[in-house]
Amino acid sequence: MKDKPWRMLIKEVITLNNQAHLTILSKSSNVGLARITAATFASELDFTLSELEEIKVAVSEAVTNCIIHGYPFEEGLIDISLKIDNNKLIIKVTDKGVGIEDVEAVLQPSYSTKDDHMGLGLAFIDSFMDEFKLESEVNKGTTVTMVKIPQQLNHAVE
Amino acid sequence: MKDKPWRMLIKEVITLNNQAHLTILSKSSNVGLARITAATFASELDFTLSELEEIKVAVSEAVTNCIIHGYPFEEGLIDISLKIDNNKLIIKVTDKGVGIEDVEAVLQPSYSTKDDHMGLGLAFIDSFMDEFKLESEVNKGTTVTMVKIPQQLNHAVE
Amino acid sequence: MDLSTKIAGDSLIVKLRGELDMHTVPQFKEKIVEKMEKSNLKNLILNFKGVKFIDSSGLGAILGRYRYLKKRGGKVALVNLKPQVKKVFTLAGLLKIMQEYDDEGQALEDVNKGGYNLE
Amino acid sequence: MDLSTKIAGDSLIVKLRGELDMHTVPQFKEKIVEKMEKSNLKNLILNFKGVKFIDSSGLGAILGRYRYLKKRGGKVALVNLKPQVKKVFTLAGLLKIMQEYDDEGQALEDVNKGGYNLE
Ligand SMILES: Nc1ncnc2c1ncn2[C@@H]1O[C@H](COP(=O)(O)OP(=O)(O)O)[C@@H](O)[C@H]1O
Ligand SMILES: Nc1ncnc2c1ncn2[C@@H]1O[C@H](COP(=O)(O)OP(=O)(O)O)[C@@H](O)[C@H]1O
Repeated sequence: MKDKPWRMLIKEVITLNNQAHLTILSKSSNVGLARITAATFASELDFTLSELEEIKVAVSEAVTNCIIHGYPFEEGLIDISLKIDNNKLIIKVTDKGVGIEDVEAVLQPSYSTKDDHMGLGLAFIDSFMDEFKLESEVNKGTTVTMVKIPQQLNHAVE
Repeated sequence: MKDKPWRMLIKEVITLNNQAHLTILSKSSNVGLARITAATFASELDFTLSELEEIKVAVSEAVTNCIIHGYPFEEGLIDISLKIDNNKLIIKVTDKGVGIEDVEAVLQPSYSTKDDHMGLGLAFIDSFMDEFKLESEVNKGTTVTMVKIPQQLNHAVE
Repeated sequence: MDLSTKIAGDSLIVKLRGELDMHTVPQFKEKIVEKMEKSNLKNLILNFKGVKFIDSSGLGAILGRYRYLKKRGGKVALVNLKPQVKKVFTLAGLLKIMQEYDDEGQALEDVNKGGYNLE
Repeated sequence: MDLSTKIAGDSLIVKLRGELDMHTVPQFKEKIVEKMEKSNLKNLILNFKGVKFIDSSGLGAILGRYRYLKKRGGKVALVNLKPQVKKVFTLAGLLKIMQEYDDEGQALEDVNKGGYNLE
């Protein structure tokens, strides 16, 4: 272990744990609520402002997908589970909507089942988060799991 | 009906409805999360910035009470239900903690069961919100219900 | 999302304020289409100075305008992208087809003289 | 909550930034008590310029310091309260016992000459 300022040493010892749950209606006006709640929750960890912005984009994409693709016909509930586990941020966005037939296919960049959509949502999530998983069952619903670790911390424990 | 700018007329016709649910652990670091989520949710209505600040204080007081008084011994869950019903904001903050023996008594301003507390939390909620209700059962828990209506709207429908 | 617009020659200059996501996109599209059709305008200059958030829904709306105007010989210019907004544009590859400027004046000059051609 | 402190005569001047609630109160108390005891200071000047939120937990901590210092002949002065912060102080009746100033210099002058006496 190299010499480090004491603050970094402390960070290696104190591990944070916390969790919260947000449930919203699949209304477009709630996309902002979801990303602000997620970013506020995340700010307990040592994320930079730029990382917090990335988290906002990822959550925005996941929630937008639930609204547009998950519940295309009627309003439904979207569940956002937020967790800090050992200084790691874990976000799960779940809908009980139509689900995805071919998960492999939708993971291709630029793939979209809607003509006027860019098919970039999942690619953004993949770029902005450290880990990303898409699980879905037709007529049951879809869950996106995303993990992000503050880069500062990554460096500190190198 | 007097002559009004068209924006105000529209407001009389469009009624907003929405709801969301936030569940948090009774940790002090989550008080900020609760009030920011509540204020972001509320901002869908035509509240002034000053009214949004009042909502933040009220939510902060209610959640702080759950943490300090509701769960004095161990961590528990706090449920924040947010609702927009007919352009009216309804917030319910609930804990499943120790409850309150004498609800009438605690509603007195400056009453506090803790020596180093000011006993102002409930008084602030009462001042800052339009309606306020405290329900509690010993060993079951406590619910604070608060209602606020944007003043601009009050004036518009006068 | 607040949009304020002004017309300069055959360009519409739009100052955006707030967040551009699926909630605000309909308003964004509507206002821009309406103003441009009404005055038969060719180019669109978007000033992002007041925009602190954009996601792929926002980008999609801008790309839509770009494609529509391009077919008609018009351009879309981007002004004052904040770092976090620029990151999203870059990742989507949109800065390869749209030009970014530091101020409206320069953008206007460029689109007027039939300026930038990135493709 | 960020606190930066400096000493002027027998006063501690504290610049506060962020939100003062039950989460940040412990840090607020600790730092102020430590600095004041270490240098045996009498008065506390709190600059709220960077504070955009305070609730009754925050007020409680300030009242606690006020009572403690008053017993020892010291004072607490409040500088630069934003409207929403001032509203909460007013409602709690704290502006009847603590004096508010527009700048640190004035507050310092006043506490030094044994200034304000609201009671
Ligand atoms: N929650 C969801 N429910 C159903 N289908 C989804 C969901 N999320 C993503 N998809 C599918 O995955 C495709 C790709 O998603 P994405 O990369 O976000 O692009 P876009 O939203 O622009 O189509 C969507 O077009 C849709 O078919
Ligand atoms: N969620 C709660 N659970 C149990 N007791 C509560 C709760 N909220 C309030 N109380 C009781 O009501 C009293 C008054 O509350 P309040 O006006 O907020 O003042 P303070 O929190 O400063 O004591 C508290 O001291 C406590 O006894």
